[in-house]
Amino acid sequence: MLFLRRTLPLIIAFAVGLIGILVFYIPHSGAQSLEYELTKWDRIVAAFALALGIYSLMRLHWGRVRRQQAGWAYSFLVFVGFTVMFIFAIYNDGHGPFNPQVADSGPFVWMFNNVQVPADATMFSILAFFIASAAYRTFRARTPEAAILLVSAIIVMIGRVPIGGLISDSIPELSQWLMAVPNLAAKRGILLGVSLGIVATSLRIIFGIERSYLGGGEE
Amino acid sequence: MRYFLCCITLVLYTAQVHAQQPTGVKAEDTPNDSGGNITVTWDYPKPYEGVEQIKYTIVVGESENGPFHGTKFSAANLQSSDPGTFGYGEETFQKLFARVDEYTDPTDPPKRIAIENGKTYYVQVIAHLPSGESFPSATVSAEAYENFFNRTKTNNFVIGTIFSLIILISIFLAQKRELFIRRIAGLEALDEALGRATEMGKPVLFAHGLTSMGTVSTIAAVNVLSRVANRTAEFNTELRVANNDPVVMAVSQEVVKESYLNAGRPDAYSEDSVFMVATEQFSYAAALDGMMVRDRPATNIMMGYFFAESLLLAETGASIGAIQIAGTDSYTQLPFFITTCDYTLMGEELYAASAYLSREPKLLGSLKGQDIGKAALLIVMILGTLLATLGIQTLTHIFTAY
Amino acid sequence: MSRDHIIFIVFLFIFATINIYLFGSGNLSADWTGFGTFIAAGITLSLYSFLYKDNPLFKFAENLYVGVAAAYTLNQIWYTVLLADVVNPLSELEENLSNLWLIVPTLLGLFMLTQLSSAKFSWLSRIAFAFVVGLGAGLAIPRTIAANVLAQLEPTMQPIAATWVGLDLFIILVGVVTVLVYFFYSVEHTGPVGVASKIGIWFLMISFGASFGYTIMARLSLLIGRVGFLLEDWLVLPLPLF
Amino acid sequence: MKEFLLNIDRRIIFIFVALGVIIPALTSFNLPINPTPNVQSIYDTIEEVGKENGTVLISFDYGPGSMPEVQPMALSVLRHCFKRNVKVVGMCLWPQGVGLAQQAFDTTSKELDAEYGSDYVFLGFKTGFQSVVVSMGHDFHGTFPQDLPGNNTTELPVTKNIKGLADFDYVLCLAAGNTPDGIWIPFGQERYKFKFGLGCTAVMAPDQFPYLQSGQMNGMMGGLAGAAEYETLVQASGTATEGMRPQSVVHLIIIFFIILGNVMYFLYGRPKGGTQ
Repeated sequence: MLFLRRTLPLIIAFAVGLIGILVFYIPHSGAQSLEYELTKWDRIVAAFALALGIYSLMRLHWGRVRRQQAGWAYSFLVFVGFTVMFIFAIYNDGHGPFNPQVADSGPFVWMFNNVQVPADATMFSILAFFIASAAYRTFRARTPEAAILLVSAIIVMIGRVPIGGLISDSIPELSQWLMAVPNLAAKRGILLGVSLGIVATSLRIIFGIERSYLGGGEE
Repeated sequence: MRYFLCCITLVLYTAQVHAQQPTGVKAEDTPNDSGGNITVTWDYPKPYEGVEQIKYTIVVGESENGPFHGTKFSAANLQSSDPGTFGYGEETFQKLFARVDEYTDPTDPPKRIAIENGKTYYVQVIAHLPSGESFPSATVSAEAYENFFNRTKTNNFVIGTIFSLIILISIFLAQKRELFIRRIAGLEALDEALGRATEMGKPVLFAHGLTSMGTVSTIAAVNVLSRVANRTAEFNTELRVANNDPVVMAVSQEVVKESYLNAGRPDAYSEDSVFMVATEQFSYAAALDGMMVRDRPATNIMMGYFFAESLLLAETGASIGAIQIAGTDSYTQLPFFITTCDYTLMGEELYAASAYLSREPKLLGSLKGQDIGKAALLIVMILGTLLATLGIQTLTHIFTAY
Repeated sequence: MSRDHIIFIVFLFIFATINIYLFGSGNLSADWTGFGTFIAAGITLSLYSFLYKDNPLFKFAENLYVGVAAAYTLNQIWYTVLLADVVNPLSELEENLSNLWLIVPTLLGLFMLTQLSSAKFSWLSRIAFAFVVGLGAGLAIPRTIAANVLAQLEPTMQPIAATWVGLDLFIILVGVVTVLVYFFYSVEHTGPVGVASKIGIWFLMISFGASFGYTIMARLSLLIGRVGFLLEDWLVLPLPLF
Repeated sequence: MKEFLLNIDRRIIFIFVALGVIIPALTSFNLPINPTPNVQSIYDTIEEVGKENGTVLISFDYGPGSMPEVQPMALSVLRHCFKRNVKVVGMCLWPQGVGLAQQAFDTTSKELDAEYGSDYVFLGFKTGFQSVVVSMGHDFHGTFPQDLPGNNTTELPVTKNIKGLADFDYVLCLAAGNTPDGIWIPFGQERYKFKFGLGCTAVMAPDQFPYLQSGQMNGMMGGLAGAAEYETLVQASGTATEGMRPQSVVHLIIIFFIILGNVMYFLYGRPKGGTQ
């Protein structure tokens, strides 16, 4: 049982991981078909993973409703939204769940356009206001480094909108240079570091050194 | 005399034919692929006026004597345009190549027939002059087959293997002995901030990022939390830990409890000090903001992966005059922390702090291995640029993705 | 009745009045389209009420949205992935027996769902996670080296000349190198290393400044988009007025 | 005065921002928009593809949360493609992209009489990020056997001759997340070397410069400003161009606040609490 619970997952991760690496270097059609087949499987498993995410979100809110925790009514609202949308999804503008999706009409599309779109689009736009308030109250040049940051931000903010070009031609040019030279250099440095980190983490997963993705501690 | 002239014309004509006929024609399997493809190479003609106007076609037949059938390929290129296959030699500027993967059988309607593996094909290159004359080359033969190694990826393979070995060996070494990691300024700032909360007799607030327990950022945040809890237990300062994920909350409770136990003050730990705030992003930020304004913590610590709520948290924290220490690997949110916090652990520094604090061999070894990788990249880049400036591109070519 | 209650009631009253006018004057058509605009405007304004303070109206819209968005994603998973790639091919087995292979990823996927079940079966999910995470890790290694290391090194190692372009290349080299030095943990940041890492911080700060400016720009653009919706689609103002 | 300035309610600042957006949106004053080279090169590539009657793949990897920034890009690019008879294949790596892509296709195809199937095809969403791109490289019809309305991709005129990613003349990613640098470049462009362009939110834009210089990406539209530049190039002023007026004004307001805030910080020192 311990083999199934612990060793088998590690063997699977090692095997598919190694295959994933090797097929990159092997142009032989056998290796390429293997890569295609594995990614095809992965796409299907990924669908279940996404569904699992939704299930666990719903379970979390269900728990709050059941235990009537503070603010459970809001969790109930999540269910209301989910259920209504879910029914429309099954209805599929009259075609039912076993026909291709109708993506250009029907109550499902209406809900998307008039509930999901305004809510999602508005959410992050709220930050515009908080940024203004933070600009006044908290974006401080506490250190020389923060001062460089703010100056660079101001140049870029003026240079990227038409008004910068009206003030002086050199502002958009300077802003473009900042983006394409010092910014590029720093981003590339970060990218190289992060890439080495990704390779290291991936290796730890393949060799079974990193197991946190399996959850449930070390057993 | 007439005979003589005639001879000269003939000689000239043959010379002309030779000059126009594609020379040095070779056909072979296209390397680094799964077969079904033949690469044909031939010499770029000796330069003369109008040389660019020569058009080439390639014909393929299944027997040496034909019939030959037309093929479709995109324009013949100089070999130097594909250094991954042909390298960087001088000769790559004097050779043309084209790749053929099918030919057209002139049945009605015409049928396209793919090149098969393991079958011998006979190939001619035909040069078409602007005048309308055509000159076929000698016939050559080739066979396509499947390759087992993509040679253009050799550098990738070697670098990947070496770097993997370095990482694995470093992790192995880290289990045997202590590896040196420089002190991390952010951790000293952290101690200072905790000290200030003690002086003021006010609570310390620790806010987790939004990602779940499996992510590197959250693991790192929990490692930092354990250090914070150790200190607050020692200093007898109130610690509050805000969560938005039930699993992270459970783990945080364990960690804080253990730290208080280790400090010999299990009585000071209360389960309620590690609590769930809200699950949704903005609700979490709003509720935490409210809490900050009410409780006025002296020190705010924000660790983990943050999204847009970073600004709401850090702004409120700064407005109540708290000392703020942040750490995140979310580069888009870093600027907001840098301008609103007193100290920020930037990107990888968060992982480094986590490795430094936890002393876990897999983290320390990995960090060390990556350091070696970075050092190697540094040296390569400096040396490569130096050599390139002196006109030697070898190192640049070795480190090119083909 | 507190001040907040009064504000809330006044807000609702104004919102209702405007909509009665809009529907009455025919600016909003009395059909699903007009009703949709009315709902969308209501949700938008509810969320903006957060600017006054965190309140039930905001939470109402936020939580409703979370539920709707979850069902939307589920819908996409079903129609274009599970139905098209699993259910339909498996129901056409007579025509194409090779589709039987699809049972393997389907089982793996179902295993994944055991994660939240009782402890008795939840270990099955580990097999699925091992597959997904292992494959992802394997595919990532060579491609990261190719696209994010090698492809980034080559343009950095270019000949430096005494021209503007050459100077830029030199600055890029200095930036990349010093930033890497900053994220280097095996040596104390003192002496020349300290100087290099200090220069690295400057580069980082310029780039963070650029990101900062662009992020502010992005948030403002979103606001402009929403204000455009409220003015043009909901209030039906003929823009520009002046 | 000092006390007032230090303790100003944040809601007063909010009003400034709201006015800074609303007033310029109501008025009309023209601001010159000059396309940057990064945007121009996307335009030029689509022109070239149009000359060869080629096919473009557009991946709609964004959701309503970044719609005001990215949707105008989608609209202008589609208009450009349909005008130049460039065939378009649309797909999504993000589920929320489906509804927005559908909207964009509906609007532009009606405007320019583009016909479904022979001018454009929409494939919908697939799960799996990198695995979708890797399998599209090997076998396009196997990865997307059907389009969103359920037609076979082997039969639709636009897609029937596409065997893999290499057959697209241009791949354009419209993104609000890490799909270009995290998925399309390492898992697609790295191998098939197709021309790759990006339209993204302003948040992401600064991170893309290393890929622009290395040539892994041949062009980029960043944020609303990038979208406005594209609208200028296709000579169809839309929400992005209109948005440049308020955008310019609010930028000035924010910069003013940053400078004022810092001046006060250096005059009076850090706040000792009390503001909210």
